[in-house]
Amino acid sequence: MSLAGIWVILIPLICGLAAFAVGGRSARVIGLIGAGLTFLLSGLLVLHVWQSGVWIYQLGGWDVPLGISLRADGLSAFLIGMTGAVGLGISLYAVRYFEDEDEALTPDPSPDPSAPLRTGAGRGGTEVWLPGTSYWPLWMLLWASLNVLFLSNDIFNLYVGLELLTLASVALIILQREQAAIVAGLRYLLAAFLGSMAYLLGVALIYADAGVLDLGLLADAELTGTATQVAGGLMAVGLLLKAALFPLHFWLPAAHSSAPAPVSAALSALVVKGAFYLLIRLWFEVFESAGTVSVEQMIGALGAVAIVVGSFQAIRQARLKLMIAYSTVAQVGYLFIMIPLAGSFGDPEASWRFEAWTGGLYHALSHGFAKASMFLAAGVLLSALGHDRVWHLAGSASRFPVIYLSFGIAGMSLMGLPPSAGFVGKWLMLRSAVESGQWWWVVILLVGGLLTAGYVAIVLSQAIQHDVEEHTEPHPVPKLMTVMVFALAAMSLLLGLRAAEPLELLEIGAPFQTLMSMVED
Amino acid sequence: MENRDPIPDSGPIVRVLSIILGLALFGILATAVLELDVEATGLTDTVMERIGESGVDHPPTAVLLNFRAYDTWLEVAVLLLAAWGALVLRQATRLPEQPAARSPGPVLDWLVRMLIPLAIVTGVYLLWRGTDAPGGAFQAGGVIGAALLLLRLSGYRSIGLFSAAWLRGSLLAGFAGFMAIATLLFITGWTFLEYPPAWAGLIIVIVELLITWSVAVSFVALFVAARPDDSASGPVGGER
Amino acid sequence: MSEFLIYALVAAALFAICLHGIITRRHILRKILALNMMGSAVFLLLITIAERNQVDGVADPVPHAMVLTGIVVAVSATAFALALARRYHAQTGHTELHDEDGST
Amino acid sequence: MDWGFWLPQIMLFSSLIPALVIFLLRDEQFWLRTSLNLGGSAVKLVLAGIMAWGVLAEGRTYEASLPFLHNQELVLRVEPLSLMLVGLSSVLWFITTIYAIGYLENSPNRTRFFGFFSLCVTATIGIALAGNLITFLIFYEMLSVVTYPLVVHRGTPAALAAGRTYLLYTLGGGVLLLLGIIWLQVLAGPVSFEPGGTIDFLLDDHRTELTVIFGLLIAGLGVKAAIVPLHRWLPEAMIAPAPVSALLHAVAVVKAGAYGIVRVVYDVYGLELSNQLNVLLPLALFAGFTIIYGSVRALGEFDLKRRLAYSTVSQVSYIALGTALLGPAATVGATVHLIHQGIMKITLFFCAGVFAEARHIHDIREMSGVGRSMPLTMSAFTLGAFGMIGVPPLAGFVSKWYLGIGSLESNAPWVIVILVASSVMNAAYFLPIVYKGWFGEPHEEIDVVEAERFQVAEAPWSLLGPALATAGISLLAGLLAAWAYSPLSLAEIVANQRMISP
Repeated sequence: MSLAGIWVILIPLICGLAAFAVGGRSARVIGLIGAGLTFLLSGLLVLHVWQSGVWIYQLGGWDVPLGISLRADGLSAFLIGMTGAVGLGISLYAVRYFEDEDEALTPDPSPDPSAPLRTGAGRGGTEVWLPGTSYWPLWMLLWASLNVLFLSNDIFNLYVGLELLTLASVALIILQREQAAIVAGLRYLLAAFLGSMAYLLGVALIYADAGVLDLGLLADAELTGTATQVAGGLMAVGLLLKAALFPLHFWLPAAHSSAPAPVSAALSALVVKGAFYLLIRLWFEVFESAGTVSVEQMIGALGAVAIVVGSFQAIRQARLKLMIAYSTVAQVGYLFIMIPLAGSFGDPEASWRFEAWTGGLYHALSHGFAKASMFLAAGVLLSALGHDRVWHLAGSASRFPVIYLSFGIAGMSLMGLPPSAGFVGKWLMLRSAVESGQWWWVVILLVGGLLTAGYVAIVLSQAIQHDVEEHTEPHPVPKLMTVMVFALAAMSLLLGLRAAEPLELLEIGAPFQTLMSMVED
Repeated sequence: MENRDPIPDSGPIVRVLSIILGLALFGILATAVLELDVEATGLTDTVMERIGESGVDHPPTAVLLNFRAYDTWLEVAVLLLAAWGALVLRQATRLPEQPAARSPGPVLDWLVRMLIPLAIVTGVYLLWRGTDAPGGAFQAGGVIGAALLLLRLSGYRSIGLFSAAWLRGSLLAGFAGFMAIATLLFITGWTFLEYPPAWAGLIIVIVELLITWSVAVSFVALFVAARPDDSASGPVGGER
Repeated sequence: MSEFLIYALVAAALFAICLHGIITRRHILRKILALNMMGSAVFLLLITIAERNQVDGVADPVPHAMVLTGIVVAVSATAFALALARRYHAQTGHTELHDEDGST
Repeated sequence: MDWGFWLPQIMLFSSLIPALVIFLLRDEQFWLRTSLNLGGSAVKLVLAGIMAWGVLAEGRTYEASLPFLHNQELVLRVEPLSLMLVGLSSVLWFITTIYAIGYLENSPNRTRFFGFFSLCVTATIGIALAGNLITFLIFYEMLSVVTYPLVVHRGTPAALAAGRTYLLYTLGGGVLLLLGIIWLQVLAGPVSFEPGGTIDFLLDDHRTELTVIFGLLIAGLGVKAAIVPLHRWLPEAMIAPAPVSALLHAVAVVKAGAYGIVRVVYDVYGLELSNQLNVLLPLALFAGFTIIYGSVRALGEFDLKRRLAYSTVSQVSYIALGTALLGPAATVGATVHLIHQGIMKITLFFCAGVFAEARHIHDIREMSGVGRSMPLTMSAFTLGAFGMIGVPPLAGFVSKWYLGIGSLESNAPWVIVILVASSVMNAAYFLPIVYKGWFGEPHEEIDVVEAERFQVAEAPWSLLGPALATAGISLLAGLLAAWAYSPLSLAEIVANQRMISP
């Protein structure tokens, strides 16, 4: 079990490569096996960290600073667990989603029944890549790269992990080769490339200053010089670009909305969290001593603007997937409110810092499940109705009750209404804001919830509206897809009913260890 | 890509703002750089102390393929992903052959015949030298990839000969081979990405060979895959 | 001024110039080139650091390895971006990024 | 098995599980859905009875704490006050379910309706059982969310507009409540409901904060309790189907608000602290104003359900008013009105639904002579209306009596004026309906033969039965007020608990 941390990277890679190598229909089977195994291994890793505390592994047997170490603390385990669960849900959904898709794209049945058409192989020597076939290997690699990111403890290795994540994401966005997706993918790639370069320059400066790359050693070094501050700024900007914090979010809506539904779900629910994770890890472990309150407040202010602008944009959108994508812009804003709250405002020893930190991460967790469910729900509607225009959804609630129920539950979680995981996150962040006397964040957190209610209610009320037009019969949607939409939404709800254990997990190896004893009430 | 419909670059305001931003960035970076120590040793000593255990003599190679092999392994995955992403752009799984419109002509033909063997020899040499001097898999892969491209561009058959399985296999070889070795050792009780000291040199050579081949093919695949002229199939999948 | 600082400042300047290029140039190819050059700026800085860190004539191999890895990563991303750009150009005839709303 | 721990949870699950299963059913699966509904509500009723027996006769406590956050627990606790709301909603859920089954037969989206309906009951029970502020908040917000689909159930533009208003008000109120609770908890740590309150120790250092927090809490709760000026959603929400108006807007939602006010005043702040902060007079004034305002508006409405809605606005504030007076008798009056108002108002809404269904009567001017053809329905309506006016020996009289005594005890004679004025206006807007219904000339309908107009043609029993049942209960609640298990006795226990405590 102590080696789950290695396997959680290896298994999706092995399965991804196998799926790539065999191609065709078996890719799906291999991908599904990979998803199941990775999910189990993620669970094992969480369990291991839960039971034995922080897990550290020296790759190749070379000690730091010579080698690279992997490290799983509560935060890593928390996010790997989330990725595992959301990833499994998305995978099960994708099985049927791409099955449909591939069926539609497979050329007419060959007169020769023995020709292995469904393997995507050959008529007249031209084999065809079906989106479903390419999906599995790329998705497995994306999953693996997330785990790489969450486990790596070396700032240069993290750069490689980030690039892996970006390239896998872009390749998945363009899966269907549509023009909109290609533009979106290209813009995403360029933005992420720029972010990587800024990050890499930061890495170079840090290495020049400290002479090590290991996060743990850097944290111990307590760097404070100008070079560290500049490096921190560069890395932060680079990661903010990848995490799409306003105003660096320009690439996100198109990229997240033009991808196939399972990909959109993974991008919004998981990939954005990768950059966010890295940022808070660096911020609170390495740049803690170099950071300043004003910078933290500024990042929080950007988050606040993101909440307002993103929500208003979401309300304005005519297409459901774009609305959900803008909602991600807004929700990312929430995540970054955590930085000033958990930052060094006021008393650096105060208990509210830990509350804000856990609150922000719980919000990330709830958003992971809720947003995945929303995008998958949009995917179901899109496949069934052939469009996702919000103003033409009238009456569809009675035809897709479970989809809209899930959408509503997920929306509740995004709004931070109890009982949902979003509520737990919001509660903790609000508490922290009130406790530290940062009332401006209280206002934005509360207003943000109401704005979220705005766009969720638009969709639901449209759907519930009495159907006046005649509609063509919707294209049937496989049940498994609906079930997964619901399962993910339900998870975002259930995690709000009992948050004690996940929150305790976050305490393991947290950067606020000294504060642990102080959280009394 | 010709600029068919030239759009002027950003207007004066953006330019001025951008220059100010650039200057500010330079100023900030310069401050940071000026504050750096002019004398330091970084990890040089640490590496040199242990290089004897790495199986190679050239320090960067030791770092790349042993001490920080994890980076290198993942970097091969990045290359694989890029090539793969480019392949996703095409509907057909095989890469097209260069349209045999032009005949190479006697000079080009002679040059290609001379250069290809030379390139291959150079590639192998670079790979070999990598263990104790600058060089290694990527340089070698680059040269061999260039040779393949040269073949292709001068009208010979090259990567288009590969069947879909061969193509995929070649792209995968470096990453998968590296992974297979590491995984096998890992299962048999070694630390992940640790080589048995006696075998370290051999393993590194094998891994480098595989990576060389993958790099060469990936470069050519990336070059060929996005050919606009066979994209007639256009977007698929309806309104998404 | 030491050799180290000269190179490092050149790297800083190059990085800043590339940022300017990315912001002001609309042509995708130029943007990609600027990004690639940006990578070169970082690699230059890393090489400079490696030189600075030398002990007994041996340069610091870790930045060297980082550069080698970084080059491959940058090449991969560049090549992929070029492939996308070619496809985009073939589909639309545009050489700069367009959205429905016309922003670039 | 530790029943004290499990019973409160089973109480929740007895409506939660049917709700979840119902969502999986198809509209056509009538029998399965109906048996789930009735089974769930029967179980709940029995459990409520068991717990009432346990608490009142054997002095047991039922309490379940479940870990929630770091050291914040979810607490479900059964004690006399919670028993009141539990009993009310269990009984009325059972009756309303029967009514709703009859009412919604053959209408579309029944699955959705009954699913959310059961969820609403779950939320209400959760509110009743909540043993601390955070648990209360969770169920309170849950109630806001799950009632929305019921308000917009018909999917017409008017319903959607009402739904928007509803969401705006309830979510806005939720935000205030959330802020108040968080602020209070930051000062005091986790706050649980204890008679007499637990936060006295903050008085010296945090007087202003406590006052502001009180305002936030009451404003948040006041939205659901429809205290003017936060009442506007309630008449709008009358667009919902009759069972929803009946159970949710006469009972669940507004009671959640009123109950919350009782909890905050008695069990969070406590008598002492509330008095010292001088926060109760404003609350009493708001409540008093609401009583008058609601009655005046009711007089001006001719749509039956809207008139009833404004009547609700007015009547629910009796609870807030009694609470704000703080005397023993006023407390009894306030808490007993929690139950009495619910029973009486649901009767009226049932009847309104029956008139709408059977005769398509929505406007009170069309009710002329309806008593002749529907004597039973009209009788039920009359009982409800008389109760509302406060005619002895009906339930409403008991509440008003205690409130009146309470106002004398608390030296607030102006309250008597309000009570009298309100009763006069109650009479003014109910009596004409009753009079017209019984003695008015039936409407001229050309195609109806003279003889037929006087023929008795009641609605089906599934609609009529519930109306009669609740009318009967409201009569019994008044007649048997002295019985040891009557709402009044319960209210006296509740008041004693809160008065004796230091």
